[in-house]
Amino acid sequence: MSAIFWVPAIVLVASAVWTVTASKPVYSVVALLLNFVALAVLFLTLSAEFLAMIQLIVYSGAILVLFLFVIALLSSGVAPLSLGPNRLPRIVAPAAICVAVALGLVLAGVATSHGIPAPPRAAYANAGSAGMPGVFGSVGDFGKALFTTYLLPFEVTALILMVAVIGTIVLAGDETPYVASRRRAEQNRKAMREAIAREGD
Amino acid sequence: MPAHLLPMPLANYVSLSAVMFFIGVAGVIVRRNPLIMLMSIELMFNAANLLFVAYARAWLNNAGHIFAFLVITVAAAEAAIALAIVVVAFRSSDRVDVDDVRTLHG
Amino acid sequence: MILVALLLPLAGAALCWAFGPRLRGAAGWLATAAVGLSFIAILVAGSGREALFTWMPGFDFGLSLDRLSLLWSVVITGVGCLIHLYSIGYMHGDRGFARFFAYMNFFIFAMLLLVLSDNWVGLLIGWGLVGLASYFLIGYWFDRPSAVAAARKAFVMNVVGDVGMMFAIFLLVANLHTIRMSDAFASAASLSPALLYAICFGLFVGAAAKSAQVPLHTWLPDAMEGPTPVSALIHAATMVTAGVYLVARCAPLWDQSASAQMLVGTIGALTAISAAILGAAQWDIKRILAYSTMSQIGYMIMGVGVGAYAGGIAHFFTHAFFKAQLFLASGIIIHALGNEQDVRLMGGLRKRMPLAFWGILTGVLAISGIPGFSGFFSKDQIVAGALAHGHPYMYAVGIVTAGITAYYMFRLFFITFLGEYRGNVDPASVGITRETTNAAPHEPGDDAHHAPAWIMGLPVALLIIPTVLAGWLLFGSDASPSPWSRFFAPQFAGPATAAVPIPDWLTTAITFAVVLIGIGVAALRYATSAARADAVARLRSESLNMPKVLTHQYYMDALINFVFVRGARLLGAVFGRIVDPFVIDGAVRESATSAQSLGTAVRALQSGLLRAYAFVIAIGAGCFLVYYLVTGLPHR
Amino acid sequence: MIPLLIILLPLVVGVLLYLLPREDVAVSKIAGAVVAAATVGLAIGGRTEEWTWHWFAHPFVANFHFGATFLSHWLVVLLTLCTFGAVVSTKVARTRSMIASLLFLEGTMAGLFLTRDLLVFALFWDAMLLPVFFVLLSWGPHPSIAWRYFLYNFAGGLVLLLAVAAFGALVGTTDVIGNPAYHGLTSGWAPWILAGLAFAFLVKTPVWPFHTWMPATYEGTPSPMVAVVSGVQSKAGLYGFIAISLALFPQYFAREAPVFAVLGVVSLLYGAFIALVQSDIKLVVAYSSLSHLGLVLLAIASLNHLAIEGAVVYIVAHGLFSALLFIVLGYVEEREETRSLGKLGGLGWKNPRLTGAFCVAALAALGLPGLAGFAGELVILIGVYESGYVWAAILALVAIVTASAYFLRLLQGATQGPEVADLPVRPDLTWIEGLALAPLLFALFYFGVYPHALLASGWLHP
Repeated sequence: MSAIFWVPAIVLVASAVWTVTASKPVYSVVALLLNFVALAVLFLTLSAEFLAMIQLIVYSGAILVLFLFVIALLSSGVAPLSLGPNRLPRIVAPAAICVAVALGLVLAGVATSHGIPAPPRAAYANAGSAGMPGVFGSVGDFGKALFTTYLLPFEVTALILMVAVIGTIVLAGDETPYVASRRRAEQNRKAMREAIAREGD
Repeated sequence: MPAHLLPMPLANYVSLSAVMFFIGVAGVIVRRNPLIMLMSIELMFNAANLLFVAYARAWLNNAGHIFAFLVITVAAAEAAIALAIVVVAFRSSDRVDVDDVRTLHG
Repeated sequence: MILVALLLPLAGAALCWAFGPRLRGAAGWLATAAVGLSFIAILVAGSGREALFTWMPGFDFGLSLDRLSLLWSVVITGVGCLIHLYSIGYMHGDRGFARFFAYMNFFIFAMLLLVLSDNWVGLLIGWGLVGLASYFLIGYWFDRPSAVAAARKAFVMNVVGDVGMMFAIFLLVANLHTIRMSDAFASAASLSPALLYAICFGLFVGAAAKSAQVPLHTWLPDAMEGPTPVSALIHAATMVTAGVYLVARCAPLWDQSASAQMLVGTIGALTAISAAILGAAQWDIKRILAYSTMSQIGYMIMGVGVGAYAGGIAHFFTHAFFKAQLFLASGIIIHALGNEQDVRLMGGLRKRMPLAFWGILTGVLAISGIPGFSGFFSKDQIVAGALAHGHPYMYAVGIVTAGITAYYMFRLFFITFLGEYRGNVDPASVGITRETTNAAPHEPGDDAHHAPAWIMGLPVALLIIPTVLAGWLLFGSDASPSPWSRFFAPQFAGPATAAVPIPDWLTTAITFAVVLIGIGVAALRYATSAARADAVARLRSESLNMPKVLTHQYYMDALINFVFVRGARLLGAVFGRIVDPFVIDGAVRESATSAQSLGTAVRALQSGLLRAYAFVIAIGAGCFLVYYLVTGLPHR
Repeated sequence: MIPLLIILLPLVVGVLLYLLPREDVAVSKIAGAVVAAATVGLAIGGRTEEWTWHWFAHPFVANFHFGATFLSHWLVVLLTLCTFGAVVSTKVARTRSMIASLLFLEGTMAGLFLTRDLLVFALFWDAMLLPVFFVLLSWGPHPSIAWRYFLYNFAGGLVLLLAVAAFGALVGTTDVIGNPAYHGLTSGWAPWILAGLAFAFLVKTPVWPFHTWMPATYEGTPSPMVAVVSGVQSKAGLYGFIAISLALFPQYFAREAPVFAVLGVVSLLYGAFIALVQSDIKLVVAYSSLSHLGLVLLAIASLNHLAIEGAVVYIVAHGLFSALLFIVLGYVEEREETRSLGKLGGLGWKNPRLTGAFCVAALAALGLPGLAGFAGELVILIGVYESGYVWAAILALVAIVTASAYFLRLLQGATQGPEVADLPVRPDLTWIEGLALAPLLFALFYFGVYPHALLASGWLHP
């Protein structure tokens, strides 16, 4: 029974380490994919099947593909660790130490604390076996909450996505509106200068 | 299995999330490739999501699920914007190194 | 009716001020009529009390006319009316004719407000407005720097007095919760002696400033910069006696505080003698009269201070006549001589100006205390009163001062009217150095002489009557009290006086003997035929040998100037030029620079390196983590 | 509705003025004067009107709640009177912009005085700085003066905003000015909130040692504007002290009152002595303002009923005579082309009517009995004495003597003495110039003879 936790957990940590240490971004992407899958499995064991699906679809299907595109686009992500002297050599060691200490602190805190709050007494009304409609974590349950109680955050998220789309277009578009207008203005000025020069003759 | 019981004690999930989170932190600080830094950030997001979902299960309250969902959405938006910035910043350079970008220097 | 009497001069002032240019000569008659009508209204009203309105919450205004204020109002409006009439002639053709009468009428209004108010605040308002009117009139020829300076000095000195009164009023109102004077007097006994002394002290600061008592006296001689009728009205007959009025009005307060009486009596005596000595050292006719005014007011203050109220105010009454008389008569001389005020350049005027001669002669006889003339009776009462109330030193000072007064007044008289006319000798030959004279470049224009002579002559002639006769009101004995003391008996119910060691007739005799000595000395120095023949040389040597301490008025002016005026200006300069720009602004600038350097320091943190920022964020997050681990999670 | 009208009318007309042609000086002046006169009427007539619009309820309640209280009624009357005088007396280059700025200032300050809500108060506090700032930028001798004015006062405004936000968070509503339902704040934060409010108020008034922005501002601002700034804007701080600090934090303010009393007395003397040696006529009045407003602060800090009544009278009186003085000084400067006391003189023969107005203003300022300044001064000092600050009352008397000295120096230096010969004689007060002064002069006399009119109508908080 514990394997259902430990196997994904080990995969999770290992793939995370690989992601961070991979020499090429492409390897990182692969490692991250592994990480996401392991996480989805963990979500399933926690009876969050809808989220598990989302995790796979959005993260693995969309975000990682986006990463791949960018890697391909820049085509310079091939030699990440051979880039010359690190400009922050002094940061790395202390950072590692700090991170390790912080992690240790958290783990120690978790280990020694008896205070991880127990489940509240008012348990979920329709708790049942996973996968059943209307039960905790099911799509229906999730959807009902999302579109009633949490409607406003949901709408705001939609707005954020919208902003992201526009922002991406503005930032990365080859011919952004801003650039275009500037170019047109420049052309106009140039034409006017030439016209004036001609009249001067 | 009673619905309110977790497969494992909650402490395991918290520890797992912490480990993953700090791996992400280390990645952001140590790596110089912006793409890998971004992926490290995704790792941190996921660590947070894991906690949300674990606690949602422990307390049988699906607010955690909702927030995990929102995190995923925001992460998607963030990735899109961040990648756009990376593309703009490094489009014309032959190497990808965040330390090359210092326009924020005061 | 009291209100009508009060407002008539104000209306006159407003009319003269607003329509001055159009009224021209009529302004003078209008103003005179306003004061005259006011005089009649006062007499018609006789006595009474009128409530006016609520000035502030708990501050109810009203007017009251009792015997004391009746006396003052009658003198103010009566003498005021005559002086207005005189001014029509004196100021004829002046550039600001209507303005002058506006100021004069305004003064009458303020003075009436002062004496008619039944409460402290009304009194204070009148007190301040009187000072303002005096300021306007002293500075009437305001293109003359000396007049401007004198006016400012008078005003500021008077504000010192106002402030003293305000202090007394705080004490009274804060402790008795009423501004009605009669209420305050009724409950005066409930005040502690120290408080009472403080109140009397504050009031007396006001009185001393207004009445030119030492050490707040320096403005009065300078105030002679104003036109002569102003000197007659304000700086002799009425305003300067406001201090006497105040002390007499507050008799119930003074009666309770022997130390306050001692203070007032001493200051009065000191002023009487010191001003008399200075009066003997002056050459400017108006300044001689100014010092004599100070000295005579010193008498009055001494009288009311020691508790001889009826005597003190009697001297006010007689003094108002003979001093107005003296000023107006001297005004005739000044006017006729083209604004010459230095007696060394006069002489032999008896034939040329008989009216002035007779006017000044009666005035001099009255002020010197020659029996039968008005000053004799009132001065005698004060001197005897000082002894009766147990102050032998003041008694002695009173007698000595009477002698000095006789000396310098007859000196004035002899130099001016006897001998040869010296108006055409070289000023230097009589010892005049130009700084001591202030020949006015700006007295009324040449056409001044077109005014009919009777306008200026009539008031002088009329004033001769009370100057000679007014004193007989005081004639009486223990058996049959004088009309004066019968009239004021209900006003001043002071404590009974002690037995007098020296009988009254002896006091009179001693005083008269001293007066005769004074006249004798003056006659020896200025009136003998040898002195008359040798007048120019004698005046010259006297001018040159005059003690410096007297020509500089005991250096009081210099002292006040050095300590207060210079001190305040120095303080202002230090604050304005050093503290403000360097200390306070310096602190502000310092904080601005330190903020800047802090910014420079923080700037180094902005490396622009993304990962450094991330690291800093991580450290921050770590700090929170540690904090929560240490303190535990917040519990709801 | 009337309070809203008093606020909006000047603002709207101010904007509309910009639609006029730039050269159309007369129309903008007439429009400004009509608006100002209309607001005078509205202010006097609309005493009891209130108007509320609920703004937000979370995290605390804040309302656009306008309506005059006892003190603010008189302040608005004063404001509208001064604005009227200022508009009519305006004679500068770019008249249209100046009049628009004056109207903006009137509108924002009317908002400040009329609002019953602390948050709105704080917003108007910052808004009223802007017209003066822009006037200083465009007419002042140097932009640094404008920045100095703005930074000092805006720093005060920010602290005020913080304090108000904290107040709102603690109390749950900021709609508390003149609200009888509000019963005081008891919290450990109260002294800090009070300190924040006091900082803003002290800077604005100004009070020593926060006054160093003031002389340059008063000197550099054109006369019409400085008349309103000195006459009314400086009262914003004192109004705050009375209507907010004193009324909303009675026990905390009482605890800190001695500090304010000391600051008041220091300002009183400090301003008086500096005014004694200034040679610029506007600076004399500027420092006298420091001195006089110190007296009002002292009155407020004495916590004495009588003194605060006196303070109300004196606030109005000071507004009247300082506006009058600055307008008159503007006329004098325009005629004599200098502000230096050393070069002025002899105005009395050339311009008797102007001199008369100058005289009344200066005499009122030095506390002449019978004019409005005296009533406030006397009652304040009686109250201060009654409350036990005997030393303060005595020092205030010293300042009164000094005031008479420096105001006479000002008055005599400008109007008396020998005439300055090398200038052509300029015409005396024209009727338009007189019209600007007349309401102020009338009020000065009226409230001087009958100050009870100011108090007869009731009282804000005991």
